[in-house]
Amino acid sequence: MERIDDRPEARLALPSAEPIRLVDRSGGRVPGAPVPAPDPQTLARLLRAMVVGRRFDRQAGALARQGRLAVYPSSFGQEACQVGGALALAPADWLFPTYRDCVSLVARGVDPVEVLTLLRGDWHSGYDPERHRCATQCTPLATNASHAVGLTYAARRKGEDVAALVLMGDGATSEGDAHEAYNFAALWNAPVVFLIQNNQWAISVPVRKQSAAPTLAHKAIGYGMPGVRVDGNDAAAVHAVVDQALAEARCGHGPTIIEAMTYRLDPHTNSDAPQRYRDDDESEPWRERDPIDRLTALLRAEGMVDDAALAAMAEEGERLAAQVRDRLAEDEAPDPESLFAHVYATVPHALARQRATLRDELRGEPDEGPLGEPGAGLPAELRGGAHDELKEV
Amino acid sequence: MERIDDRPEARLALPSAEPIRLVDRSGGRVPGAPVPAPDPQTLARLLRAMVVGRRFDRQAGALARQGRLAVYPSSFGQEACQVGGALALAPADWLFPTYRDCVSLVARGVDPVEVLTLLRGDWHSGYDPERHRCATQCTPLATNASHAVGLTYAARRKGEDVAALVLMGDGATSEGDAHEAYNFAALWNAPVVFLIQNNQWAISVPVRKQSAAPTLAHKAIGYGMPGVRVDGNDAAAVHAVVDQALAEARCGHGPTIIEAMTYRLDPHTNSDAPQRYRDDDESEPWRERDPIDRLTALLRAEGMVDDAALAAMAEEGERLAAQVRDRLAEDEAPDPESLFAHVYATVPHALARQRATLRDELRGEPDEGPLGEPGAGLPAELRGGAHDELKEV
Amino acid sequence: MELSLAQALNRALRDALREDPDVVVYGEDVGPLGGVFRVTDGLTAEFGEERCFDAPIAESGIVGTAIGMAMNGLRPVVEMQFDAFGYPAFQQVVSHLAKMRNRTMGRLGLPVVVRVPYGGGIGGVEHHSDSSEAYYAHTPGLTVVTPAGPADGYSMLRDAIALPDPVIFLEPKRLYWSKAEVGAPARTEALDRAVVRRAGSDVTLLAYGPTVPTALEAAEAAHADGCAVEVVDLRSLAPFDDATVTASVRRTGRAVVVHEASTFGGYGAEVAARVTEQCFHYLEAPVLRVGGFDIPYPPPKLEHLHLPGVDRILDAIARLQWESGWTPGAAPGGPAGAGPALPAARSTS
Amino acid sequence: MELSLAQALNRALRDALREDPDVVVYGEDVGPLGGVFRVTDGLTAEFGEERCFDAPIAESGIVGTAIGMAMNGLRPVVEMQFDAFGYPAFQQVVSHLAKMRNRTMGRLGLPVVVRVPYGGGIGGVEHHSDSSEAYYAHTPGLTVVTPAGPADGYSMLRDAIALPDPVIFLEPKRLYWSKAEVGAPARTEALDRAVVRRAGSDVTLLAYGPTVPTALEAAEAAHADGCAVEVVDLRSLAPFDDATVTASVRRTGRAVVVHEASTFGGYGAEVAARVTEQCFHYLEAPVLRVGGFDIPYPPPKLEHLHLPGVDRILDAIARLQWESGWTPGAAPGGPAGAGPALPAARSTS
Ligand SMILES: Cc1ncc(C[n+]2csc(CCOP(=O)(O)OP(=O)(O)O)c2C)c(N)n1
Ligand SMILES: Cc1ncc(C[n+]2csc(CCOP(=O)(O)OP(=O)(O)O)c2C)c(N)n1
Ligand SMILES: [Mg+2]
Ligand SMILES: [Mg+2]
Repeated sequence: MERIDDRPEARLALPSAEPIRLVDRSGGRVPGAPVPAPDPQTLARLLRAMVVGRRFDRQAGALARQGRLAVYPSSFGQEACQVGGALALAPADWLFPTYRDCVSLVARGVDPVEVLTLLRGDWHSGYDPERHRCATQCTPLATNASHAVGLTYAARRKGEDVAALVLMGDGATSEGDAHEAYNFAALWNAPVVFLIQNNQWAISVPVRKQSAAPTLAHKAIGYGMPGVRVDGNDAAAVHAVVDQALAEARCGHGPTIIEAMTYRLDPHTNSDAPQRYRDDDESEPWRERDPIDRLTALLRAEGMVDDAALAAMAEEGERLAAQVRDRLAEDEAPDPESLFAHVYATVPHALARQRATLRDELRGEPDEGPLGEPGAGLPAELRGGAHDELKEV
Repeated sequence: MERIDDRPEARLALPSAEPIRLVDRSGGRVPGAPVPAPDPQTLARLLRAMVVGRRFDRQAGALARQGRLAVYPSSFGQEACQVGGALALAPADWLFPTYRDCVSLVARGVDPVEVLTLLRGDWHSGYDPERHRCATQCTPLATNASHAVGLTYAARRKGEDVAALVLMGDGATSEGDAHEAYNFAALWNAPVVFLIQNNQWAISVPVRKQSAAPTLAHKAIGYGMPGVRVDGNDAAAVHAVVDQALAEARCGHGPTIIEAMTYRLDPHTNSDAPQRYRDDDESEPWRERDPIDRLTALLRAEGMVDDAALAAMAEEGERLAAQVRDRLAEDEAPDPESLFAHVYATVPHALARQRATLRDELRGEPDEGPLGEPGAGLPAELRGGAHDELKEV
Repeated sequence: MELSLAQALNRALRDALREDPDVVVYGEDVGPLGGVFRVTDGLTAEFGEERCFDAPIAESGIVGTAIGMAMNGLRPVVEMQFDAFGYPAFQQVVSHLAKMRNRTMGRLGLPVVVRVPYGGGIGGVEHHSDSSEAYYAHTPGLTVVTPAGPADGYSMLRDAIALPDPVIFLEPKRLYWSKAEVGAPARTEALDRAVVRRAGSDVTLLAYGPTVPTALEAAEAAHADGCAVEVVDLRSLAPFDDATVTASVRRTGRAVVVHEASTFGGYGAEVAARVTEQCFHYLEAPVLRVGGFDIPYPPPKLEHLHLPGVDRILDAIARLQWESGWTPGAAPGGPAGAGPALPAARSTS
Repeated sequence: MELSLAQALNRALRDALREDPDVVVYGEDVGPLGGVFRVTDGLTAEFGEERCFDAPIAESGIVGTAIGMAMNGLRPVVEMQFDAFGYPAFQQVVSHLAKMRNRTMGRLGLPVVVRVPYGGGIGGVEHHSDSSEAYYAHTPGLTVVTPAGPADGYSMLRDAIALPDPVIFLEPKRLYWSKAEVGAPARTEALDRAVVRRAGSDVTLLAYGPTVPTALEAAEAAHADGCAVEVVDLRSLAPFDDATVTASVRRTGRAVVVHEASTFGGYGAEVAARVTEQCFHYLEAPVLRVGGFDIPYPPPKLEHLHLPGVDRILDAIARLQWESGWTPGAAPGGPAGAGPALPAARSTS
């Protein structure tokens, strides 16, 4: 794999510590930004997706507190990243989300109930990755980053115009897998954008304990790719920066690392205890930087949304939340036999035998061939007489 | 672990692609270098260690070709790195070498025959790491880098003034373990210097297939530590740069990544076939940059060595080579029982039993308790009747 | 005092930190948070950031730095947050931690303890319920132990920290909250011994970690049916305590190994194979294994189907070929003379 | 044609690359060098850098990118240069490669082949001779296979590449240079079958990969002593071919498993445990295991002491309690009626 390096040298300069911002905290436009602002329709779409996404997030949090989800890692406060990133993708592009990124999946159009399959404890993933061009939500930190590189490599081999957006946390950047993926991406000139949601915390550990670099965007330098810092509570800026990076990637200029400065307002998950490691004071300033308020202010000020439009968005959020509540109330237990169906493309004899054991147990029938039985795992052709023979000897 | 960050910001600038050089190819001093040149005695010591080191290396290569070593990875042409690095260490400091770094161990004063224990196939390592303050030669790439960070952490905890020099190859920088170690070092402000010997090749893979970064020294930026590039065939420069980085590290300014530009003149090991992947032409210019010739020229020109001194160095190399030849000729086989002696601090019953089996086999005696026997692994208190009982039932 | 397993482990760390200045505790979120299971609760507050601290999220680096610390006299105790998150450190564990003493001819021993919360039953989503003991137990140079209750939790962790060799210390997640009397600082049995938890003459259940309480429950249920079940808590997976186990199985003539991990190539295979080697002519039936299915660990709503429970253990006992020549056991603790009611009661064939 | 194992594997890759444009081959030094064992020799020259190329030295990234490629329709075949250097990829293998199909309810299968040169006997220094099969075989979702000669090398690698699931393809290093007739592109037995390499009625040797030739040698030596040894080449370690193995052991009544890896918790434990479960009442003696010692792989000068050789196998056969009730076998291929000369000859007790 030779790298086709036609990237302008300027893209490899030290990133600025000052994040790119398009909209200021009171909703005013920031002049002189290095990326063009999204058009009004896109801004409205961003707002809508944030409003709906937050409502979804609040609903999921409530369900977790009620014990109807096994666990829920909220992205409350990070909606600009979730939505700004997901909406910058073209339909053929792929999204690689983590456990934290339910809202980005909802924004990408995945059925919210299918998004919750993992966290509800029904199965490890609920949606069809190929249909939605969304990889499964990834828990082992930073491990999905190389998947994105491989996937886009395959796309290029097949002549498809596909880019990928990898979502990762600040903490995940410490993993060896992040390094290896960044390096592969740069070497293969892969059309992959790595969006680091620097929400300041990795569970209980602040980002200054993850890295001594001036910014996480500085990491890009070591791979020969551009690093950019963006205001992660400014949906317009996140969208614009991701959009530009995707465009660069698509035309052969290679990958980019984007560090989005944001904040995890909620606990790590509903079972976390943040009072043990951070003061409430710390979050206050971040509440004032609310991404929804900010974009609302801009769109209102510029006459791009009115009360009716805002009410419609809120309404859509309520509908979605109600739908999630209702559909989750129908608590169908997952099919026990699915445990064995997908381990391999075809079910090996030994697994079929274990499935039969479980089937018998569930029917309350005598346990004729359980795990560990003499004969367990025996292929069909031998199974007939095995048990009797053993008895008779 | 909070980081005590009193490092001057300037140290975190982009490294220059032009390597630091103190001595030019014809042995002239390079003016205006950012590090002071080593004093004359040190220069003479460097030359002596390179001359002796190369003789050792040539001898080891010959032994490998004769089949008297299992394998030998030569550092021919890399003597300036091997020696410049090792001699910059204080007695209490630790060296963390790889399989490639035999010459650095010899320069550090380890018995050359003990250095060859690994490659001779006698044992996995032959010298006492604590006595020599040299870790075992490390084969799994980049894995020893975090050991150095931990070791110096322990030293600081005990109030000891200890720094460490980690040797690694250009290829090793692609491993996740390199990333994690750099990051730990920077976060813990560890007194560790990472000396990357960029010898242009990782077995058959050129460095441009390992990294798309402008230089490997650029990697430092992503960890918030300084990165420096040095002429790896200029022993004076390597020594000076490592020495300075160690001094910075010692006074709390944290770790440094140094990329030394050099070249692997020999095959990867004696069993490699470089004609498959590189032209001989490529190495020619590097032969002209020979580190020994260059330093010799300087020292001669400045009257710091004369023919007699040079002859003495060559003589010392010959003596060492002869000693290595002679001592390796005494081919005592390693003690088979050592296989079991050091797996744990005390030998567990089951292993003692396996040792007894081997002992019996070697004595040519009937195999009374071999591996996998009924009763194998049985503790002494049960062993008495076990065998008979089994027979009689 | 009565403590939960998590509290007993916390107490062990606390006492070790107090008594030995060379002990350091670190890992992901083990500082102010006290670890996701609170095993390191309060340690940073009591001993300071120098003795108990948060590491960046880099498991290989965590084990690698611990190796370096141990090379230079410290006794690091590191935590892998969940067992599946120990895999990134696999190379450091297998190629260095396990081998350093051997490589250096005994010159550099590595007294490192790697704490690994393992197993399921806590409703965790994927990667939070693996049982990785077989990977570690197969690796020469590692000592692999697992307590099944608070008293052993305290004692075994203290012993593990004191050991001059690396220890993989497996903590059964679902027992973290189970409480029992802990006689700290007094110790229970030696780190390398298996312990008979319940005596019985008819069959031996071999269990460890999370399955010990389940095995004891099964024994109680079998007792009601007139079958005297002996339960051995293996405790030390590597090295294996052949003496205790072999003595038990030779006495009962029947054995079942119980663990959570997938059965195929699991630790139970080693137990079954070596018990059979050593007790062949005492065995009335093959040593059976009751383990997890050979599938990735299931999602929370299905995990109860995967985990070996009392019924599956009783079923296995029932299949131990009692028909031919069974005579009621008369061992101490076992009900004598009642006959094998259990198999008859549970089998319709 | 006669090919070495390395050449047969090379031929398999070549044919796969030719026939299926979705196959890609990459790894460390597999490009112009052709791999350190020359298994990929000439592939870059023939198929170009797009089909066979060098990766940076990052095993986790290699497996991770292969996962991504397979998610999008390619069939990557990646090489871990030596088995111990596969450990950095352990998390990608165990937590993703093995689980993706299951996680996605069958929607995303990963047809990735991870080639792992394994085992010792080549005079390699530390980390170059590990046998890591037990780690992989215990991981549900992986198919783990190993050829013991060139014909199977070709056939099994072709089948592995064609399989819709991830395969850990273990290549016995010390057999790379062994030659035999290869009928490529014709295939040998199916990928998931064990094969009886030599018929015999007295005892079954269960071997795989590097120990198959050793087992056959031992069988030949035993034959001279009048003992008819059946040799089964397991080939597929996961899934396990119970049918073939059980049939053999039920016939012979005695079995020995032979592998290079450390015995404790090794793959042989699974074989012994399941064969015992399925053949208990046919067994005259416990299934014995002849494996490596429970030590880190030795340095070159001592490895011959560690590797299971003919004598150690014969010794194990001799311990299979022939005294009580042994009758000469009369199975096809076995010498009939000669009686157990072997045990007597080898045992002084
Ligand atoms: C390899 C690995 N190690 C540890 C964990 C446990 N863990 C889950 S989330 C988390 C913190 C991640 O922080 P960050 O990357 O900043 O993402 P955030 O949760 O803030 O979105 C940790 C340590 C894991 N999932 N994977
Ligand atoms: C983890 C790991 N992967 C692969 C290898 C196999 N290997 C040994 S040396 C080598 C090349 C290393 O190149 P570099 O780091 O540049 O060092 P050099 O040999 O040039 O000194 C490789 C791939 C290894 N030793 N360790
Ligand atoms: Mg975070
Ligand atoms: Mg190199």
